[in-house]
Amino acid sequence: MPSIAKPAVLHPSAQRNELGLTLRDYEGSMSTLCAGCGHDSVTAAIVRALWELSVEPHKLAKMSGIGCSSKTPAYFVTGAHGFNSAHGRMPPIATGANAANRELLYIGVSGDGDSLSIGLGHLCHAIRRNVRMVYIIENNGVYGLTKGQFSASADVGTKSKKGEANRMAPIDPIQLGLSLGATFLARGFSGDKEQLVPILKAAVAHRGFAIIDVVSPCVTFNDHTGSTKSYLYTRQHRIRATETDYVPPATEILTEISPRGETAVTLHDGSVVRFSAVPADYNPSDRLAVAKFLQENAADGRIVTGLLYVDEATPNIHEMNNTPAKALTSVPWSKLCPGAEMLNALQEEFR
Amino acid sequence: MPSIAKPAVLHPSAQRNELGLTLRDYEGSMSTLCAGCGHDSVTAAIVRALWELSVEPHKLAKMSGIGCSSKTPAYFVTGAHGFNSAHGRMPPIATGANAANRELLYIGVSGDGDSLSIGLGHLCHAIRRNVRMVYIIENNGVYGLTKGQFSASADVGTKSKKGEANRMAPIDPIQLGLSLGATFLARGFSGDKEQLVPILKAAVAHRGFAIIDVVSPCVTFNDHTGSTKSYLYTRQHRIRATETDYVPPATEILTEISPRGETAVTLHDGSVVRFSAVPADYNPSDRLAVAKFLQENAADGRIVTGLLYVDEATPNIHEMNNTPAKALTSVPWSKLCPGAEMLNALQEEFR
Amino acid sequence: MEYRVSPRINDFAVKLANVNGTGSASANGLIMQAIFRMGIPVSGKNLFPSNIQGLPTWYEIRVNGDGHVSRALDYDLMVAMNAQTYDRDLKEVRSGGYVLYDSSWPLDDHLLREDIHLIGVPLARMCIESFAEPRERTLMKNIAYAGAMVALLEIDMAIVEALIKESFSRKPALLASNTRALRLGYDYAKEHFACPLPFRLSPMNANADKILIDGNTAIALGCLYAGVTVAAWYPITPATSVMDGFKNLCEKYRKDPETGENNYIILQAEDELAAIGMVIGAMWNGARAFTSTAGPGISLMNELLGLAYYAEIPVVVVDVQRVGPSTGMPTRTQQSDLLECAYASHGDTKHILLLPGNPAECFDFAVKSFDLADRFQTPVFIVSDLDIGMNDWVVPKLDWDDSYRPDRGRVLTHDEIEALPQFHRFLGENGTQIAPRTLPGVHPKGAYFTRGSGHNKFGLYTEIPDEYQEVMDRLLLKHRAAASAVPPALIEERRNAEFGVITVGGCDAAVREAVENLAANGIFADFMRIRAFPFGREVEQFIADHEFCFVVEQNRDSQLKSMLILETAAPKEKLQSVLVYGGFPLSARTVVDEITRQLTRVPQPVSIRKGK
Amino acid sequence: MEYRVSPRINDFAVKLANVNGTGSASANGLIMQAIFRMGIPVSGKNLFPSNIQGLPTWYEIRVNGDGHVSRALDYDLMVAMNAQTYDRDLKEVRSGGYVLYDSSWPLDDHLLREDIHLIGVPLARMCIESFAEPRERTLMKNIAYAGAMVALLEIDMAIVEALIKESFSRKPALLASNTRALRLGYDYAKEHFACPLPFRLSPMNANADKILIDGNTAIALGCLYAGVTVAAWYPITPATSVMDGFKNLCEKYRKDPETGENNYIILQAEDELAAIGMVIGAMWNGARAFTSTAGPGISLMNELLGLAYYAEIPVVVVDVQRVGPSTGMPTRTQQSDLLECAYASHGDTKHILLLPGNPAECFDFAVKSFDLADRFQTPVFIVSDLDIGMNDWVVPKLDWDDSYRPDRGRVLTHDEIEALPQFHRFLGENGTQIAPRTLPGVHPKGAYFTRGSGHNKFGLYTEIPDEYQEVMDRLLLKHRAAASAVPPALIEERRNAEFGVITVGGCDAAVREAVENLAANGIFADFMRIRAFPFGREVEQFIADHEFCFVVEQNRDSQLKSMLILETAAPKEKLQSVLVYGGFPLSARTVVDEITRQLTRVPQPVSIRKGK
Ligand SMILES: Cc1ncc(C[n+]2csc(CCOP(=O)(O)OP(=O)(O)O)c2C)c(N)n1
Ligand SMILES: Cc1ncc(C[n+]2csc(CCOP(=O)(O)OP(=O)(O)O)c2C)c(N)n1
Ligand code: SF4
Ligand code: SF4
Ligand SMILES: [Mg+2]
Ligand SMILES: [Mg+2]
Repeated sequence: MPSIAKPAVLHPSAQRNELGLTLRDYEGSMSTLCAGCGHDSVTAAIVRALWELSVEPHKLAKMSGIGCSSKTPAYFVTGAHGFNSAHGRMPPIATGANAANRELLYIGVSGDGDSLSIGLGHLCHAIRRNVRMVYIIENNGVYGLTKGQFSASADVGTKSKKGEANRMAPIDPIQLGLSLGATFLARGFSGDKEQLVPILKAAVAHRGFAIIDVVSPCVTFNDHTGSTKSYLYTRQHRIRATETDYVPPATEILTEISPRGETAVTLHDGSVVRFSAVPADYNPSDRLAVAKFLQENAADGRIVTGLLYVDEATPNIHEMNNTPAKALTSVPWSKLCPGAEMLNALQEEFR
Repeated sequence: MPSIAKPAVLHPSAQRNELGLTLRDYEGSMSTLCAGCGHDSVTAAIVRALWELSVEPHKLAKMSGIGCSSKTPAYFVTGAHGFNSAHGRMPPIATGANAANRELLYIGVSGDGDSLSIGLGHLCHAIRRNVRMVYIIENNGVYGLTKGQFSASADVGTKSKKGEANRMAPIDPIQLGLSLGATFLARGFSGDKEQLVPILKAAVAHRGFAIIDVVSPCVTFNDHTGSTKSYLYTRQHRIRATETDYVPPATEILTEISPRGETAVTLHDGSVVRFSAVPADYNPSDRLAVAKFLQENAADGRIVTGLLYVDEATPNIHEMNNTPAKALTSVPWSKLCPGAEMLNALQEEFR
Repeated sequence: MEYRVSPRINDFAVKLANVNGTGSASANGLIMQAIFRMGIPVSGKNLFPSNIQGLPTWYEIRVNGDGHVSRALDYDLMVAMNAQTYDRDLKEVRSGGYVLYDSSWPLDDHLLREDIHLIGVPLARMCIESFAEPRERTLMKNIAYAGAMVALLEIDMAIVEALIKESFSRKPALLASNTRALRLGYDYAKEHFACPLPFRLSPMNANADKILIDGNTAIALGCLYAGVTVAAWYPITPATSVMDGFKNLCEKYRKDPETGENNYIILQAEDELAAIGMVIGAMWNGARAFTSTAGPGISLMNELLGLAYYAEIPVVVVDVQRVGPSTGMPTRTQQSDLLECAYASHGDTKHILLLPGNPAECFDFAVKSFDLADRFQTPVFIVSDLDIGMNDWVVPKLDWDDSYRPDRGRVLTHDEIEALPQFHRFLGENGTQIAPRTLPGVHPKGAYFTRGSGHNKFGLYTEIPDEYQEVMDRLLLKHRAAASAVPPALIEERRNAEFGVITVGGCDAAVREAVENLAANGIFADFMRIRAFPFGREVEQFIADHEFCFVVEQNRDSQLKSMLILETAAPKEKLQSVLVYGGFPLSARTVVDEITRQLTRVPQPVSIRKGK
Repeated sequence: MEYRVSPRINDFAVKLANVNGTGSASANGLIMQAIFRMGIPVSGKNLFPSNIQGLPTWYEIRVNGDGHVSRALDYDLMVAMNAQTYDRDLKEVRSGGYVLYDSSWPLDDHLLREDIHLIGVPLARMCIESFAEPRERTLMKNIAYAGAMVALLEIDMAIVEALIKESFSRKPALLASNTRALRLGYDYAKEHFACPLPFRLSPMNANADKILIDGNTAIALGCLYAGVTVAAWYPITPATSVMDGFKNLCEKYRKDPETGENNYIILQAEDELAAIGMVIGAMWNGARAFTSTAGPGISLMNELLGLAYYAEIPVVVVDVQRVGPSTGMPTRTQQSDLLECAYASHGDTKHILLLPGNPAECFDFAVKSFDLADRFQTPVFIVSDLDIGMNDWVVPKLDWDDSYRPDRGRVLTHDEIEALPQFHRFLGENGTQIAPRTLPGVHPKGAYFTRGSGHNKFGLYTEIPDEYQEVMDRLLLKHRAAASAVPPALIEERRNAEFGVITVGGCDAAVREAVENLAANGIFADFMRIRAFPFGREVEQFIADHEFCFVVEQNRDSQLKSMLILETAAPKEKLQSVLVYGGFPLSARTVVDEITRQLTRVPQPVSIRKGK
């Protein structure tokens, strides 16, 4: 999490978004990750997506645990609030934050160690609560920051730098999410920003917990031959199962939906996710079919990427708890404290 | 965990097993659970299965966490070692115990609170390690011992005693297990000992981590109308998807396998699990098909019981770690300590 | 040895021995509440097992006109409803005392004692005759013995009937059967025994401005009034009823009357690590939030408590202490998490503790805890115990000042941030050790990066020794500054006091009574109950003013004494321990005995242990 | 102020400023090792960031013929390889000192200091000319500056070349390029500068029976020799290399030569809660098992440590302390987990701590920890720190007595159980506080039920006060009994000592040196290093024998002093703190300064803090 001031050179493309901000306004301090680390590319995609969505920087809360991946919130949107918490504990902290103030946008960035080992229980329960947030797992199959141990997402047979093979079954956050009733599941590849940006945008618009598992190679500890999370291996084995396009609410009517028989899912705020180039009769709302598709591909050694599953019907944490549309932090004192008279009255019960 | 001495009345059926022991020898101290609690029926099934298998009592290690369910190891096989540990932490403790001494039989009894909330991460990782043990979840949809809060297995819409409805998606240990590569998955019902006993026996024979999710109603806090984990609801909605029959190794050759085109799975010790009355082309070794079957039934509100999935190919914790066939605790000192000469020699590296 | 001379009116103790899960709790509570309504000082202690149904459970009622109601050690009347424990129970009856038992079955000869009186009431038989349903027959036995007690002790029947009516106002069938059962017992007693017994009740007016409340409910009420909107927890005895209480209150008082929406959210977390995480997240965002737990939960929260301490995030944790270590005895009381809470987490940490001694303070301290957490931007523990938390205590009616507004501490407003050239998170302000904070979303210039890793006063990551130490040193000064903001110790001095007696939490009533009893025997001591950590000057002064002090606490390792030694200038030789940690609420007699015993020797710092 | 008069031979300090992830570590280690092989007392301290690549990192080498090698605070030679930190680095050069820098680019004028000498070596340029691969060019710069140092300091070239040969014996290409790079730097220095510098090395014979080893490796070795078969861990700095080391050793020495099977199992757990759980399970079953972690891990293990304490299960936990609280500074050193470890978990608990002061003790104490854990059936912590754990120290060669057999404590054999009428788990034996245990599977009569809930001495569940207290009291006595079994404090007395200096862990070298320097200035003090908790009689005696003592430790809250106050009879007024907790290894000068400063005032218990 060291942060080093960035030289104040203006970004070449000083194009401005709706808020009049440039891409540069969505950047953070200079990355201290290894040159070539996949995580930096994910950062770039996040910067781009938030800029395109014209998110107000200070209305953004960047949450993370501990790890190289969890350092990345320092590297985007300096003007946002950040919380680099403790290893594996980001889901509950984000849940509490969201419970208190639903009016912020929450983006969590975690690693496969952070989310699938020490934080696994929390992740599963955040899924069940359908906490409205974007939850990115920068998945490199190893613990980067502690120097290259296998993580729980390491595939059977993948080799460590020293040549040791992993033998335990990997945890695939997408398959796990499907089994737990997750409402938004996507997989990206840090090497493919084009695919990732619209997924990020759709995730921001999603009404609940949006998991984006991004294969994000660790150049220092897991980018060698024999690794199934290397750049090369990922490029060779991945398939872009779905292509998506995020259509913001305002433009909705103007945009022609499914010109070529594409699937489209309308999000709760009226924005639309258009799926194109999907496999024949792929239905991103059919949990069973998606599971089957994933497992078949996994069995064949293919890494499926794309926005894979969307369920906009399940209520989110606030809907389940019947809270007001505004932040609980904005409820006025008069509604919070029942006052002296009431205290007096209610004590009749205690006599 | 209070234990009360049992009156020393002889069990009516004093039939003896291979070790010359009666069923009574497999019982424990008198249960202190509520009269009618499902957990006591599970206890009875365990007693029966272990007796039938002629397990040597003191070669059995009974492991548990904390909860009403976790008290039950006190109620079977007094002559076995028991470890009633801490809430949610039984999987790692059992893993360590098993690592040290693979020659004991490990039976873990846990609750849905213990396993699916506080201990969820551990459970998932014990699955990945394929620790050889029987892992029973006495699933009642509530926290019994702390008086009736919803657990993570509570179904959407199920009602608490006070009438409150649960809104979060349930965790189904079987579906979860399938997504994590679990190697033995079964569901039972405490009200059906006949189905449970052979499943328990097969689980004991399984080479890895055998999960048995047993719907085990809590008569005190979750047996009312509106609950989907009541005796009545379970009786009305469950289907015995598979019937199994456990055939011990010795009898293998004598037994005619699949007389009516039944499926059979041979376990690593030569024993056989015969599946009968299964749905057409149900294949208990086909992860995908089983997942599909479960999800379809769940969608239709059916509770599928039976031995559902078996994978005898995946290596267990010891096989993955290339340990000897005997307990690590039995490795002689001469093999453990490299000795003074070696210490002298190896210190050349430190010069 | 006897410390009180018993007048026969309003001065006796009753113990009720039951089987748990059989519905005795409501009958016992009924008696207790009726005595309370008669205006008589009373206490009720529930000694229950960690089990749902079928094991022995006891309820103890002590009545004392002078207000001395700490736990008694022997009993004037034993209501022996559990054949399994007759043996133990009958031993605890004082010589000359009475036993009320179910005479549907004969008593074993070996149980008979020459020096006690038996009152046999055929409860089971009467209930079988009067009620049809098996469950009803069991339940009504309890009300029937309550009826007998009404007659034997001269409890005001009108009050008892009114209470039953209140309970079953909407269930006429139950009302009828309860009333019938009550009469069954009452009539039988009247008919067969000389009523009342030689000890009995007589109405007083001691409870006019009092209520009967348990500490957990009072904490819940405090949280409601303090403006909590987010609560996160994981069920655990004996803290569960804090959140149950909070939920009930929210359902009544926090549903928006206009919209029907909930102006609160209660999250049942997956474990205690998550619960504290949720509170951290919520309070980071500016909500008032809390979690309630017991010892095992505190252990699990250790890591995140260090995060909150170091990242300066307000947090409120309610710890209702039970008997440790490990699972220990979850339904028994101790004060044995003091050290764990005060120094929770690895590295150098010190936390603020509030230590209520009764349910009234539970309410006040709950409100106070949020003000302190917000003001000092740090975790604040309300360290209660099972005796306070789960037993009903008679306390003064709770008060509320409508002019109260939360002290949110230095939270910069939009305009304040706007006016700043630049915001730096960890700069102490105006010579105080408190660094103003901003809340997410309020103002673009207020954004900063919260982290548990090394940071300097500007909030930037650092690994530079001086920068790191600078922040840590401010945290220490901040903690010290809290000493004058926390509730001061409660001190009661008396003429000619020769030494001091210091205590904490649920020991309050017993130690106070003990000090009075000692005085009655000509041994004069001053009394101090510690109510918070860090300790205020008055704590130091009290110890300085006395040649030596006893420290009475319910744990093995002298945890309060240890903190006094470490965190005041007091020479440790001046403090002597009285330790009672078997798990039952403290009784005055134990304290008197121990102090007397230690006084007969040269005062020296020896720890004395006692089994009850 | 200057505490040492510098002879120019074998008495100087070098600091190397690098960028991490660029391969400097091996070059720096090479220099250090070469000096060691020259028979000269030397230390190397790695000050690295919590980062993988690109941030500043430093390595400090101190050479001192008298064996005083605690961290220096200013340097005779600065090898300034990181332009980003030139500023800071050049400030740390002592007046008259030297700076070796990469003169491929000119130095900024503002960096120049009148009082220091510049040695520009065009490292980058030379490497670009000599090597083709970009990665090789970067790596070889390091070896090139090492070459220059060989010339400047008169390091024995033959030794350096031998070391390179050993490293690359199986990689001839690398051997060639390393040798080439070494020569590049060497030749350039020889050609352009007066070699050697006014301070330089000269072979000695101080290291004949010494080795160069870090504490983590030594602990791993101890675990191997103690017969560990099960290890469980979760990666965390600075403890990771304990398990890496253990794994390497197991691969070499624990693969069964006949079967090829592993006579060990190492479990990378999902978190620290699981890691300690696995150790508990394994040791319950009779294996020797351990886990290694740092502060955050200890926090997470709190609950299960209480279980092990109360259920009396042996456990060994290695805590390599880093800077807390929270994530803190993971790559910096402190002793700030002492209280957390000693009293880990809720309820009343006390644990055994072993506190090594150097890698040799790490080895011994690792072995000892298992004997103690097994004997006392309780958690034992090896509380090391980053300075000891991750830096190479020169220590006496490790010794092994082949007659050593594990002390498994009172574990009943099959025949012993057979001979018993009945086995009861928690009965203290023969007047000791130790209750014999059985292992699962050994004998039918040995079966019992292990639980963290209330139990009596027979191992049965209980909620009865006396029964509960009886077991808890035995646990306390058992803990006290360990005082005479743990390693005693190390005491060094000198004539005319006026006071004592007490310290712990990695402070050892600096405090020892400080005490000698003080003596050289006519201030005489006795030295005691605490090596374990519970404290032995000698600790108490040492304090009693001195009018007052300084307690030197690396934490803010005087954790060791607090334990001494609580756990000995020593009056607290006698102990004065010297606290240094910025995260760098301690230097003797800081200690001398602080003690001198405090001595000039009336001795009183004031805590003094220092930033470096
Ligand atoms: C409680 C705790 N245990 C261990 C660590 C050490 N630790 C820091 S990061 C990390 C793993 C990071 O892996 P991952 O989440 O995959 O992130 P990556 O570095 O690979 O991006 C670990 C184990 C810690 N910080 N806290
Ligand atoms: C760390 C910790 N937190 C909370 C508890 C309290 N507790 C005891 S049992 C239990 C839940 C038990 O539920 P489950 O596992 O479903 O068992 P059941 O009683 O329903 O059989 C809880 C929360 C505890 N013992 N330890
Ligand atoms: S170690 Fe791996 S994950 Fe960490 S910054 Fe370097 S490349 Fe990225
Ligand atoms: S409370 Fe429920 S789970 Fe517990 S013993 Fe009673 S019926 Fe069984
Ligand atoms: Mg990773
Ligand atoms: Mg349950």
